[in-house]
Amino acid sequence: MKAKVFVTLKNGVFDPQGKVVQRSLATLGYAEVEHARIGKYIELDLKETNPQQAEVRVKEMCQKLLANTVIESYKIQLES
Amino acid sequence: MKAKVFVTLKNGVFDPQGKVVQRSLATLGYAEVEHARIGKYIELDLKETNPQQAEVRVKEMCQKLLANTVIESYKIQLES
Amino acid sequence: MNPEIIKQHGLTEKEYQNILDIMGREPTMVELGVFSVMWSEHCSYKSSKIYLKGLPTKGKQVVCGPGENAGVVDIGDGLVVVFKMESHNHPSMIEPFQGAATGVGGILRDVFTMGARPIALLNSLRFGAANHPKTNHLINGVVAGIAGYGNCMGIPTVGGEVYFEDCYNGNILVNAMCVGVARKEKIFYAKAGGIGNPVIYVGSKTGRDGIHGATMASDVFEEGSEEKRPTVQVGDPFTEKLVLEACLELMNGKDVVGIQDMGAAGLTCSSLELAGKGHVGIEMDLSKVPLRETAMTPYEIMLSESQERMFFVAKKGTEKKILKLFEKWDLDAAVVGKVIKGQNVFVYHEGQLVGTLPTMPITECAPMYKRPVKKPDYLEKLNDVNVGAQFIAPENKAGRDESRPYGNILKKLLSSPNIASKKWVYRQYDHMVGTNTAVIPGSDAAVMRLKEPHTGGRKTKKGLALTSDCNSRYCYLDPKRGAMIAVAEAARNIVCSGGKPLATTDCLNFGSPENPGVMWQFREALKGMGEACKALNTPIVSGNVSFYNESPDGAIYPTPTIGMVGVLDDVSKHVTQWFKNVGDVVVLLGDDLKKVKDELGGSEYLKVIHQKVAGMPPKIDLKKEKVLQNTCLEAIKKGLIQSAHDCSEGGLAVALAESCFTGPKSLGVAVDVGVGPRAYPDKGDHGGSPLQAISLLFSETQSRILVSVKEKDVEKLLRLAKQKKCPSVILGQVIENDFVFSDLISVPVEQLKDCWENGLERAIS
Amino acid sequence: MKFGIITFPGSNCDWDCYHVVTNVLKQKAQFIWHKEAKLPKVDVVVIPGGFSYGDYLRTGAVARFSPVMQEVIRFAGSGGKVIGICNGFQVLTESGLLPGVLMRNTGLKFVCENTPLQVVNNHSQFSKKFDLKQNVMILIAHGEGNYFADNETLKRLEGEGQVVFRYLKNPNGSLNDIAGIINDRGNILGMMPHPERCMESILSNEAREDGKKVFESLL
Ligand SMILES: Nc1ncnc2c1ncn2[C@@H]1O[C@H](COP(=O)(O)OP(=O)(O)O)[C@@H](O)[C@H]1O
Ligand SMILES: [Mg+2]
Repeated sequence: MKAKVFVTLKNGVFDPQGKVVQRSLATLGYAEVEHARIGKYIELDLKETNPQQAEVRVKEMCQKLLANTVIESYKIQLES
Repeated sequence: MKAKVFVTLKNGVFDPQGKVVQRSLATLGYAEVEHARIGKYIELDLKETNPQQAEVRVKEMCQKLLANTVIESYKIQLES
Repeated sequence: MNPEIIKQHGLTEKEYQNILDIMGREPTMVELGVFSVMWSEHCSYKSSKIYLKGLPTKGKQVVCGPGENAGVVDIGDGLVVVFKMESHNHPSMIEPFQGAATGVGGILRDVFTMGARPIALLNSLRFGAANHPKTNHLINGVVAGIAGYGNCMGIPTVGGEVYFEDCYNGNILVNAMCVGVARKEKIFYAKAGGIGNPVIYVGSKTGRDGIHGATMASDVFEEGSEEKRPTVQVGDPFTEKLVLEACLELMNGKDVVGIQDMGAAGLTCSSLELAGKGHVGIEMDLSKVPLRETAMTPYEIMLSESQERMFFVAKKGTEKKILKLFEKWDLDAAVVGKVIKGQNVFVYHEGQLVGTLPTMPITECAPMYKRPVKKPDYLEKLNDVNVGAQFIAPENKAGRDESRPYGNILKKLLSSPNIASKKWVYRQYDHMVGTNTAVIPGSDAAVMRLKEPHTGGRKTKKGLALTSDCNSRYCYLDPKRGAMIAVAEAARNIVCSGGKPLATTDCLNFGSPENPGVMWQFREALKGMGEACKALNTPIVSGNVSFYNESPDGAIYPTPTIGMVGVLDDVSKHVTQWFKNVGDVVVLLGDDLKKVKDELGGSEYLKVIHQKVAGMPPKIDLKKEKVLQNTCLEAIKKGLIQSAHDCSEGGLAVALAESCFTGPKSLGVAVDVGVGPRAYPDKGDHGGSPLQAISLLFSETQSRILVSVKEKDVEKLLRLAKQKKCPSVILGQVIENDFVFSDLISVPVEQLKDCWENGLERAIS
Repeated sequence: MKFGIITFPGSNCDWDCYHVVTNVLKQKAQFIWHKEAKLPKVDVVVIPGGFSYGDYLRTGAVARFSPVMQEVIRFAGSGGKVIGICNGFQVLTESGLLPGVLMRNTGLKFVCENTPLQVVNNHSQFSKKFDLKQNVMILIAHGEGNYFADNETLKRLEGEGQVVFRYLKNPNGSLNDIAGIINDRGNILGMMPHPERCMESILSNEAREDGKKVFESLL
């Protein structure tokens, strides 16, 4: 199965890249974008077939490696 | 409304980051991860309320700025 | 073989006939692919070879000239310097970040393949007009790509150049140069040998990146493939760093027979090269090659240009030990074949022979063309312009009403992105990693010390001076003279830092060789380059040709970029370009200003102030140049010189200004060229005509170096110059705060510095 | 005194540190390969700059799991002295030996230049040779040196005097201009600027040796 992991900066952590993107979009004429936040999108192909099991494991991976929980939070989506 | 943009490397484009992440997960004991791919996850807050309209505009933004279409492809999800 | 496929492989009918003759039968797809890349312009140099043959490549200092991965030059103390420059123009135009990054990766491999440890990188960049809509994106991507790769590798990027010119709007140039150091007896060549010896692959796994004619390849072999495969390669500097360390560790021992990196044309080129140079055959099994993707065909495996891979022949029996070494570095490696008798490379895949490649005919019988040559029409029109009379005199009627026109012109020139500080660029490069950089970017040439970890343990006091130069506007107006000037300027930059010019590498960027005008430019430029390298005893030891630099708007200016390496006997005696102490005397070497030359053709002044590219570039006399360089170098050796800076774009005024503010602390200068008979024989306004004033300030007259000396040393310097028959003149003195040039200019240095420091960023944003 | 210098795959200032320890300070030094499961006997562990594991995913994130890091954590736990420079600082925060995290520079670009710093704590083991409030010039070279910590942590760092170096012209967006910190026990230093590059007057045009005192404080 496949796990999709979204890692984003926590609220309150300044996101300079997001700010630059928002500004560049504005200069390009996309004034409707009020806010942009940039995070990571990680796709994992797993041998695991049991979703519960996979969820537990991927969560561990996020805690340990994929996200730095001082500044980042993460979401996991599983697909088979 | 909100647009979520997923930017990933196109098929066949080498992803050195993904390779390192997969290897390092394996050393950490997550041998079930056969493949990891790293992309970008962008959240945009839009003033726009019409989803069709938003879709068109965000697509343009991806083409012009958010994705590097030479090597990356993107997906858009809209939420209100 | 269907003619469409032959055409898609970029082969002419005649070339295909030639293949049939060589093979005595129809080639297989794999064989056709191999011929096609090996006979491409890029790999075979088919249009340039006849001219390259005439270049001066020999000298006492040369250990290995062109033909290997990089040139090798002796610097004494048992050490050699190994260097080369290469282009990555087209990939960088398509994907600036990855294109530039992989360009750096490629040139690094060229150097460490020879057993040398890379110690410095340089890059020579050409973009379109600063305000062209694409420029900002391109320069941001290219610079970040170079930084991303070099910084991660831990090789400092210590020099280079950046120019903006309309002719590059649709075709930028990204030339990267790498300099390495090795013990003289530890140089490795791309030469296989020893029947039965194993052939080993190491580095990244092979994927479908950058396959020549990739579209076609996938059409033929991959029915129903979903999205069109991008041919862009992604760089992985991390893996390259491991490959570098592992290979140098391996080459420190005695197990490697011959080694070749996989660059253009990947496995094809490296296997043929190794076999060809060693006059042996190779048998290899593609099924053993580490692959990144599934279902790759032999055609794809042979032609893939995946980055960060090396290919070598080792001594029989060392396989296990070698594979273990690579395992330590977490690298993929495999024995993929062996050296055999004969002169063929046999390619197997899953038990089947899929290609028989005769090395000699492919490498030695590659086509060689003497393409038609014709002097382009634009030249007469532009060269005949009398720049002074036509543009400057009339314009300056208005200028004369302005109270201080020359100060404002100077400010405009200093703000021009071609002259302004390149700090915005090199601040993104780690230029100090390795802690060898004695002179960081921002002076005429970078200077590197050579400490033991980088010399294989050998002690030396010597240092290297490195630079790259080319004014392509001069080359456009006169390719021969322009190329000569590029060489002379490079050597002069080295001399200004206290180095003795040693040897040259080049990167020849031109339009399409099928255009007789371009071929003429090429021929002329090579003449000039050759003559200058000969005169200055800086033989060409490596280089690269990049043709087809064109866009729908036409060809780029001919751009023969020169990379040069010089040696300092004692690195602690290096010199920088900025003034050091108030009270020092400023002297011009190479010119006594008795007769001010109107040499404004092709100048930055003409372009920035009058938006014109016309006239003839400044004259260059290689004998005078040599005298100047000898004089300056000797003065430096005698310890007379506090600072030395060559006069290039923007002329004397710009060189003076740069000497004021490019150092850690700004100083001023007061020049008094004795307004009157010497500078302005006919005394008009300002003691001379505007044309004379402008020529004095901004002419790009060659063979001049601006130096500052302690007051007590002035006489010694002038005497030395006289003895060497090098013209010279005292210009004035270093002061605090102000830039004063006779009665023509008087401005606070801070104002000039502001223009210069921010000019580039202002221009591109 | 003996320095142990850790080499991760992708470290690239390991040799530079080795050079200054042995040739400038005339002390002993030894490289320690990241796969080592045991630290040799050393007085100070140096985690040098570079791009461990390519800095892929996040700087320092992968290196922290190298076998040798477990040993470094143990060594530090028993009071051993540890210096992390640049990438080494990033590894230290990722492994929890120092608080906070180093984010991407707010300018989004790699920056390499001489940078003025102020020494704001001169009683640590790593800074006692400096004068308090002394201004020094040390080279930075990083793309991710923007120090971040939550409010509480920041307050604690400031309150306990754990900030050792502050930028005088903030080059990267670091909170409170933080360029280098120590842990609460005072035996671990992390700093983004490279003292090892500023110890020999022949380098870099400016003839400064301001970085020397970081190492000399330890001797
Ligand atoms: N792309 C670059 N990368 C690194 N350094 C650069 C680059 N471009 C310019 N520089 C540095 O900026 C300084 C000024 O460059 P340039 O004006 O071309 O010098 P010169 O006219 O003496 O050849 C030199 O020290 C040069 O090495
Ligand atoms: Mg110069």
